Amino acid sequence: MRSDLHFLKGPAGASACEGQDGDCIRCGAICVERFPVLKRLVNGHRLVYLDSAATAQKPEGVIAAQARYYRRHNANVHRGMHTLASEATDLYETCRRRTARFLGVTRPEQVIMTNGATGALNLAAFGLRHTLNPGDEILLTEMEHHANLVPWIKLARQEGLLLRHIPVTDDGRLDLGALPEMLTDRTRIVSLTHASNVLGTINPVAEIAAAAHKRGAVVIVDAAQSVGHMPVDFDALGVDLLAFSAHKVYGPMGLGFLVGTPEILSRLEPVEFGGEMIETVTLDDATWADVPHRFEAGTPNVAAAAAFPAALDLIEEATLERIRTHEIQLTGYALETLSAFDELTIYGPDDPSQRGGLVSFHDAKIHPHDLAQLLDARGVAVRAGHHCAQPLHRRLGVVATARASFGLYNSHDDIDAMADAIRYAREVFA
Amino acid sequence: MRSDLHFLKGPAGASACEGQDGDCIRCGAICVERFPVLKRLVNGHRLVYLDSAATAQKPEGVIAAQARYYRRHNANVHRGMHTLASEATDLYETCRRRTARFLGVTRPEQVIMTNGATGALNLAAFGLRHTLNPGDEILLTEMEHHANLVPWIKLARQEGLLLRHIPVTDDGRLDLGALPEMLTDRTRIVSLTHASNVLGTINPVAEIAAAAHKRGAVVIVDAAQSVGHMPVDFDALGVDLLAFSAHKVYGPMGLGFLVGTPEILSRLEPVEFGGEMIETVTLDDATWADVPHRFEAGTPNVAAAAAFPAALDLIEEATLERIRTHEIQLTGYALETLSAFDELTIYGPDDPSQRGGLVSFHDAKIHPHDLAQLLDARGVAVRAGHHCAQPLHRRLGVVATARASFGLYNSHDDIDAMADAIRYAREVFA
Amino acid sequence: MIGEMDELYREVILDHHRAPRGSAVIDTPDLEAEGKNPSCGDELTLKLRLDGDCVVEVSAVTCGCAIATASGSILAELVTGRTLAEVRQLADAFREHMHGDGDELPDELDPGDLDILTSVRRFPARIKCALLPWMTALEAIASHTQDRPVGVSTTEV
Amino acid sequence: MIGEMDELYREVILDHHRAPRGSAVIDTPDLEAEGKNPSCGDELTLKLRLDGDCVVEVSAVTCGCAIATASGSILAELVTGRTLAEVRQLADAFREHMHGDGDELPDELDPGDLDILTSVRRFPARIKCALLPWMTALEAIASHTQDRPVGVSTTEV
Ligand SMILES: Cc1ncc(COP(=O)(O)O)c(C=O)c1O
Ligand SMILES: Cc1ncc(COP(=O)(O)O)c(C=O)c1O
Repeated sequence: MRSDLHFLKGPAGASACEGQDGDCIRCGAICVERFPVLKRLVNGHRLVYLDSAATAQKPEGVIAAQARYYRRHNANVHRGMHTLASEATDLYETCRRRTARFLGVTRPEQVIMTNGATGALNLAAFGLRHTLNPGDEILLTEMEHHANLVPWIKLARQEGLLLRHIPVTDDGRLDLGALPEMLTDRTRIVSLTHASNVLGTINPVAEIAAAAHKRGAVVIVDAAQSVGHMPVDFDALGVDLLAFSAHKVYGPMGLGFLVGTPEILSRLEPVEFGGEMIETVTLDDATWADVPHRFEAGTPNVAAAAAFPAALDLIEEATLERIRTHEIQLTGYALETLSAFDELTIYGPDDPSQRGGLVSFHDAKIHPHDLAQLLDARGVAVRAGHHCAQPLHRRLGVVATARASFGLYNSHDDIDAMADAIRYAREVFA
Repeated sequence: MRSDLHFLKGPAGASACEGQDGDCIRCGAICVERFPVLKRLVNGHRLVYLDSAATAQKPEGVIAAQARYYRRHNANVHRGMHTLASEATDLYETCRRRTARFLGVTRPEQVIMTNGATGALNLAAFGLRHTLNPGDEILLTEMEHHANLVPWIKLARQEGLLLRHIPVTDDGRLDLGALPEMLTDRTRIVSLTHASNVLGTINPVAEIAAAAHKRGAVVIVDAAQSVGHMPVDFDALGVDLLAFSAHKVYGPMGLGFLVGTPEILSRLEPVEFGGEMIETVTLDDATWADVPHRFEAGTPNVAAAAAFPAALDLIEEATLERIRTHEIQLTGYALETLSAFDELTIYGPDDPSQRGGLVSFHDAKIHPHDLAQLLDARGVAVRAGHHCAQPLHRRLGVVATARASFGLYNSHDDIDAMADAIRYAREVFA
Repeated sequence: MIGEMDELYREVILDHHRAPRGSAVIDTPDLEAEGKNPSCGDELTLKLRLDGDCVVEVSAVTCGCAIATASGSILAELVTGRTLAEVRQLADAFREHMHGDGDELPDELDPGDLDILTSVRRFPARIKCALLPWMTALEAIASHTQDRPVGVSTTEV
Repeated sequence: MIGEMDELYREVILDHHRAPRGSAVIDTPDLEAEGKNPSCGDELTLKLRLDGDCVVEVSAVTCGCAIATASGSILAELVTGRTLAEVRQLADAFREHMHGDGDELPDELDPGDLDILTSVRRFPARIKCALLPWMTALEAIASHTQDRPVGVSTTEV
């Protein structure tokens, strides 16, 4: 019996748990019932949400925490000397502490709150501008999301830097054989994704970081697709900076994080300027507040910060180990299910244990946009397009792919529903 | 009988309305009952929230809209081809349209969504970087918030620009006599606040914009303290760019706006890079999507955008005219009440009709921080500090002030409560 | 709403996608333009033969999704026999329609199957697919009347 | 929580704010430092006279809020008679305490009125006010022991 059926079918806390120990998320009392949106009908069908890599659905705890913040505590933070402001500040800083703990980060001050992974990666790139000189090299990969490509393209133009890219092999991995040659004395920064949002590939970040550090390069990891889906330990990865978004981790929108070592954060320059991030301002001069506040100009999204810990609660209740096992199972089942279709190309490594919880594919007969649309007619939500990774798609030789991506609420049933819908779409196009 | 007592005391939609026509907000059925946080007790007292200039409280409609978004529609926007994504996109773009209409802006594309006023002002400043040359002058004022000072200080350092500041007169107005001399052939940008967050002063933006345009300068207005409190018509102001935050307009946190003329927006360069803002990306090059999308990199705060129209609904129900009348009355009453205290300095113009809804003051005997703390002991929330306007405070000759600021839910009773609390604080310090 | 998209697909796809109109081979077009939708990768080559101001033959070859292909096929069907001014009018009306909220295109434009594409509006990402051939036509006409070289048009409108 | 802050004010203010200790005039201090809290504008001049390693006289003149003034006054009271090492130990413990969540300072430090300032923790913006004199003392001691020039310390810790 497949592990996930239990928690899919029963309401939260239902009596018997038939799963084997440790691989059934319902054992941890996590249940699709906790995600209100999953009760929706779409075009008359049960919503089968397979787009968590774009944004994850939110458990009721997160939704309620955000509402409770506005109903009880709403205020601006830090400078306030009234009760609401002190409560808001406390909630805001609690989010920082919880996130630090979640990632095994020693000091909460190492966690900068931004408006998203994109904001975090832009801060990383442009905040290191003053450390770069013309001719310096930035090493990226061919499988990056635009958020980890375009800031560097812009910076390279402005500062005369050279961009290099670790190539992607035909089976969707980084070609690490090329690494020694690509890491040079001029490599100042290595920035790469932890898990590809198209191929699923999990990259050996710790290994690459160690090699890069030997060359004296700063290492940045885009963890938008890994945090919340697998254990991520900042210190163990050994990188200098790590970026991700709360909304992909079952948390609220409008909140992201840049985590850094104390050393790199002391060298990073702010890129947004205004209130809260200063120490002293005159008409012509300003000095910065301490890390991390100097990177958090203006009124932050306190409501989102007040809600995010509820997402971490859920994950810690399910445990990252079980979530990871679950996603590997789903990915394996998806790979198996999709392989049964003829004229359908699947991208990325074969081994599900080397992938994050998503599968991209291309139907030779149906354009991905049409496929996504017809799947939606059956209630199945997948994404189609270049998934903000145009260069990778060019490398794959297609303009667009369809992508099914998983969260802890997905089940084998969902993948069966997708397969049915693909069969239906093929009928329409037959 | 004072106009506001009605809507303060009765529940929403209560029977008799005793206010005169047009000056009673309850006539428009707006009621403190709609703001859940206002039912709170703080230190055993009714919460008297006088810190709306820092952030406004949220009506139940906004809180519920955001929760409903997460419970029903949550998805990433634009690229999605499934039902949830199309609904999310629709909600997101509806926010843009509603905001455009609210400000009398002709085309929704003129409205850029950011994470706040600070983000919007940074985009304005750094997005115009390429139009500036060493020696160019930027004209600001002495009463700016750090959000409209520090980006320019940074930019001036980087590009060799000269910052000039319209001085503030002793009665807290801009010294417009100095304007002809300060606006020179080298003035490229004039950026100023619509309403001061410390003095309350409403600046003659249209007049200054006209003079600046004669010199060929670009005009930016920081409308963080005016939008939602008084009628603001983008075209009538005649500025090129206008910035504000949703959270100060009874809306959610993590959302702001930069509104611009089509002409200036076509010249503005993006300052944040990633997904959604591009047209084509190769490993070494990228082209931008159309305005306004090119300024909205990464996953936007769709939940906040889905909720903000509920705040505009409330304002439109109350009408900006009535809100403005109400705030003038409150400000007048606050000025009158505070004037009765000896050794207490009040800042800004005497005439409440020339001020936004806030009053800053300084008690000669009690440090503002102590005062705010003791007021809080009585449930009265005011802010104390430099209110992110250190240069202005230097000009006023004090390090910090206390500030009471008003929203449509405040009443004369609230000001009486503040006066009582000040008397109490003076007793403690006696 | 239920089933609206399958309806669309069943109606439009089966007809236009499988047998697109406008597959004439035109070696010496009077008007020619390429359209491209960078975010989707849809591409279209449009060629028109004119008699005076009147379109007499159309070739619209689409490489992309079924919506773009069908829209190109509908275009080929609809513009044959119209003057360039009429084509422009129809294209403008269709663009307005796709960005607006009206139910149907005005009858007097004789919009044929075009109304069927209205249901695409629910999916903003696909509006561009439906508009691609029409924006390309507008581009071709503009460069013809102004005698400027034909560029690559995109549907970022 | 109710009334906690008024209690604090009634206890600490009435005593220390109205009659701050440490108002001795010290013309030739052995140790001297200025503290500044840029965001609040609180300022403090701290002067110590030593006998060997032991503090024998303190002048702590605060220009700022009552919390900073009271904290300076408590400092003047508490450090007189302690060695520099003891002062540093107390200041470090107080900083930890204000950023932590313990209820009281360890008895063996003999913290006197210092525990009273604990309730300030609820208001992060005011923690700096309470810490200002102590951070300034640490700065003064550090520059004394390392023989480096005394800078202006800030409470941004
Ligand atoms: C790998 C990767 N990096 C970065 C991002 C950007 O995240 P956001 O859009 O939340 O800023 C995403 C998500 O779109 C992603 O998948
Ligand atoms: C006049 C003024 N400008 C700008 C801002 C910055 O707004 P935000 O902190 O929401 O970015 C504020 C509010 O703090 C303000 O009062």
